[in-house]
Amino acid sequence: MIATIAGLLEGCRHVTVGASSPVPGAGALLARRLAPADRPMIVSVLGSQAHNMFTNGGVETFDCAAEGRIDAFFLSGGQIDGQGNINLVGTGDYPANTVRWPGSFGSAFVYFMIPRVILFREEHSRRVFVDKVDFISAPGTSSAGIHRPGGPYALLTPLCLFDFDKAARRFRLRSVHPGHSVEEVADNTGFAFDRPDEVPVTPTPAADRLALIRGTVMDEIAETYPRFSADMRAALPAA
Amino acid sequence: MIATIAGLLEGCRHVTVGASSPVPGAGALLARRLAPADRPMIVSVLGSQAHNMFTNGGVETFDCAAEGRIDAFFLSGGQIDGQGNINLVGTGDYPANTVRWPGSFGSAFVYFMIPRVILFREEHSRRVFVDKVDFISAPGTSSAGIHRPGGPYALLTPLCLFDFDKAARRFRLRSVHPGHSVEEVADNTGFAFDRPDEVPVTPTPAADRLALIRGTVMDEIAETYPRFSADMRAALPAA
Amino acid sequence: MSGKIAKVEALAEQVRDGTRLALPVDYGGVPMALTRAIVARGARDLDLVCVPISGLQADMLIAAGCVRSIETSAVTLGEFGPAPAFTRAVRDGRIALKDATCPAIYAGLQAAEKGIPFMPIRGILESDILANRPDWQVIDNPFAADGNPDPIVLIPAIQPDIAVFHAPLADRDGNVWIGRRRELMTMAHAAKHSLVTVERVVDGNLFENEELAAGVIPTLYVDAVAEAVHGAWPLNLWDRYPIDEAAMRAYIACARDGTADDMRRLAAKAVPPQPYPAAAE
Amino acid sequence: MSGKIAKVEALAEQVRDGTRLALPVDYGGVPMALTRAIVARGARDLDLVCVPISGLQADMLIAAGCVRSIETSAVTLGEFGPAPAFTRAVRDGRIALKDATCPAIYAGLQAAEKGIPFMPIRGILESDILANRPDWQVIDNPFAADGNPDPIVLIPAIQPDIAVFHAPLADRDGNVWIGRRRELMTMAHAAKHSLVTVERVVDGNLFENEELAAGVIPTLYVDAVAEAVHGAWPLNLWDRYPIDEAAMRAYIACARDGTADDMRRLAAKAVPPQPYPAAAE
Repeated sequence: MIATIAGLLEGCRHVTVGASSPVPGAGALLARRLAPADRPMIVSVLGSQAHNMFTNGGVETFDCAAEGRIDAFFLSGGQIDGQGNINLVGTGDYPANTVRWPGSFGSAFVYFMIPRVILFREEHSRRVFVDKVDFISAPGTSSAGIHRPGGPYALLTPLCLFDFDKAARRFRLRSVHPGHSVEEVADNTGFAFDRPDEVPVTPTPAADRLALIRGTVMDEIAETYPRFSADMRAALPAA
Repeated sequence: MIATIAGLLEGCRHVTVGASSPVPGAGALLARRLAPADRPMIVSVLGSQAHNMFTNGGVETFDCAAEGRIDAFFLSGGQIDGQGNINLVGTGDYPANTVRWPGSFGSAFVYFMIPRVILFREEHSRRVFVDKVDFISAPGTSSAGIHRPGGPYALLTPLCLFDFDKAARRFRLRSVHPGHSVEEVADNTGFAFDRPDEVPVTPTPAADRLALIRGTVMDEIAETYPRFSADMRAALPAA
Repeated sequence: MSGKIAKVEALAEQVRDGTRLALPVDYGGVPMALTRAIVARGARDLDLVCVPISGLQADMLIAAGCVRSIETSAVTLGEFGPAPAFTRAVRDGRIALKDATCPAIYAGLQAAEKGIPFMPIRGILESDILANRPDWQVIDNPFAADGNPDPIVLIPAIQPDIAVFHAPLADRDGNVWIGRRRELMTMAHAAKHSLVTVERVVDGNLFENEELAAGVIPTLYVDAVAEAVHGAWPLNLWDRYPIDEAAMRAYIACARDGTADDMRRLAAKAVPPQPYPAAAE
Repeated sequence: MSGKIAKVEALAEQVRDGTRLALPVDYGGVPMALTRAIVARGARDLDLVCVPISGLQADMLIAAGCVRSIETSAVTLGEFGPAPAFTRAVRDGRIALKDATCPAIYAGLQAAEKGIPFMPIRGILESDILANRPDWQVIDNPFAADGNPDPIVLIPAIQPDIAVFHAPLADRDGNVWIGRRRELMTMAHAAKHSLVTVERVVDGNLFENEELAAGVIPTLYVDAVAEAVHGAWPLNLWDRYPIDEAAMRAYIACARDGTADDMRRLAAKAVPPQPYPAAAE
């Protein structure tokens, strides 16, 4: 998963990650490690002090995005639907939601302004991937004439990787992770999506990248996501 | 003159002075010295490092004024007319002015937002005080319905002190400085103004204030306006 | 110079019922000691503005029944899970809710900071956030090329009555050092008054050191400062001291199962442990 | 890390003809060494944006014939009197002039910084500045109470191609320390590119010291940095070294009586004197 994220970030100059998203964070730190010397990548982890070079307060993240200086961002959603709409507020009828989540954070803005918004959810189920979200925190696409340089770019789950087709306003299955099948994806996804006739398997990282993840990247992650990297180290097969 | 300025600033909590206006600066520093302990006065000298507690860059002066946190400011003008309009741009027809001055600075904004804008000009002549200015950098008054918490409060010259009457949109002679006469003021002023039947003489500072000006205030001024305070010391009658 | 240095309780007294109160983000320096004093004082009908999200602070105020309404982009206890009192109050409809998105709250505060009635902002169009905010507006961009309306959202100015936050350092004149946490400065500029707790009040003037001065909120914006060692406890203060996980769990239990009185009691007696727990790892 | 450290001449090469160039206020850190290199390179048709006023820098560029237009709230040499080349060029109509007022220029830059097409601003109504700025607009405040139109001025975004300024310090990664001079940060955020000269480039990273970090413009906004000791000469750099009065008088004589070629020669050979003159008093 971390290697797949790094792949999605290729060519980015500046990637921003929320504080509480360790897997995307690890993917970004790996991508930075792999970035060519003449095109270095900056990774900003919001809320952290070490991995964050913003000096104008919380608003700078959004100004920076609006200036076109952020290439990729990660968003998730309590619900995500087939048009790329995301719901971070709750289910049932608003505002007295039956289930209330924290809130939309910066989604309604970054989803418009950042070119590669990568959606990432660790639960692949019909509960999460619904046909129509109950509340649109941030719309997947916008009507003609609306200023929108950015939007959903991909959706990564434990089962598979989707691309988002802006014109068609639909997701398109790019690959299924090793050990999982297209049927399994279809069974657990509540919205319709396109797929190629032959759906490839998500490539596993080459040995050198794997070593890199388990080595230097792991240390860097530990510094920002101590708990996460400890769990990962435990889960690694004994080297 | 410095004592008169201090008088005009009575009760202010925050006075802002441009870098290149030593007499107003001295007046403000004197007023701060005289401010009662329970109502301390802050004096910000723009462009100086010592007497300036702004930390958000040049824009903060204007934001601060717009928040209603600046009570008094000093403006001058190449031309000032009877309606309180000021011209800092030039004479003749704009933009190829026959005489071009530096420019309007922040006048078109502060003249609206700061309650006590004190106009100050060291040359009292018909060339400066005209009937109608050639270019309105900042209007003396505004039409009804225009948001305007501030405006001209007084006009101080080497000859006299005017108040500005917002309703009448005219200046009103408050007092004439010792050694000068109402006729002299009328002869050298190109715009009509109101006056009381008996025009008092501008009070000279009491001995204690005079001592204060020549003592501690002089040292403070020296730090901000070195050249000005040196000239003043030279001009003082041998103590 | 001025008598701006006061006790935490005195600051809490100034937060009268019905105050529109601006709160900082959890990792930004949250004045929990002052918040407990506000709860202990029994404040009511507070209108909270989270800059731009809140967590423990908003949840405790809600749990103790001090809150009438909340404007926020999110309320969460982060890795400790959802904010129990907030979630329950929203579902029961006990507090008025103004859902926003982070940059919209900054835009509203910056409008108040600049004395303008509104601030334009990109994005947000065709979202249900906008649909549920009758106080926001949409106009066509007057500078757009002909034939293209280019709609844009306008956020009205947000002027809190009082901004409260916690910072490492202040001097006796009331100048407060906030380093890179400029959202605290935006709050202080936008709000009518600011009440600040700090780890330490020092003599001398922070402006004497030009490097420090770059991260200072001048006393001009600060009404009162109170010294409160570990004043953010049980939350962390930047990377200076860590979050107290045990105290957070105790809080969650009380907020989820207890009553407003239970929360007031918890707030009244909660005091940072001595010695302060070292970093979790 | 990145190769952002370069020579002053290399920075000057990047200022191509027709560049919209943002200049800092005289006391804010003016890159005069870079300016002389731009003049020596023979740049033409520059559109200057003074943030919010300029002096020697704009006047020298105008005197050397590099300038097509200038947007400014004022151009003056302060206690050294009026700016000769500016005054003459305006009177002869040789450069296009966009007169503004300081907060309007900040508003335009902050609009570009925030990616919005315009920024509202109070004041300015019924002034001749507004009357001569067809690119500014006035609308009724959409949030005004009924019956009161409450007109307000809208300033379009100002996005300079390049911002140039001088600062005390930068590190090898391109992070630049500007302390309290936040207008330099606004310029750097608003402009597409920033070219910076500094007194000293240091090893290590400015973000390692949290106090310094509060006054740093991150390398994200900085395209290139060049070391130029006394790079602001003959102007002062804050209160670090004073203005060189003799050099200013020599400049004024040349700008007033000389030709563009004279100015180019003056610029080409002018070098800060060794040892640097002590403070005037």
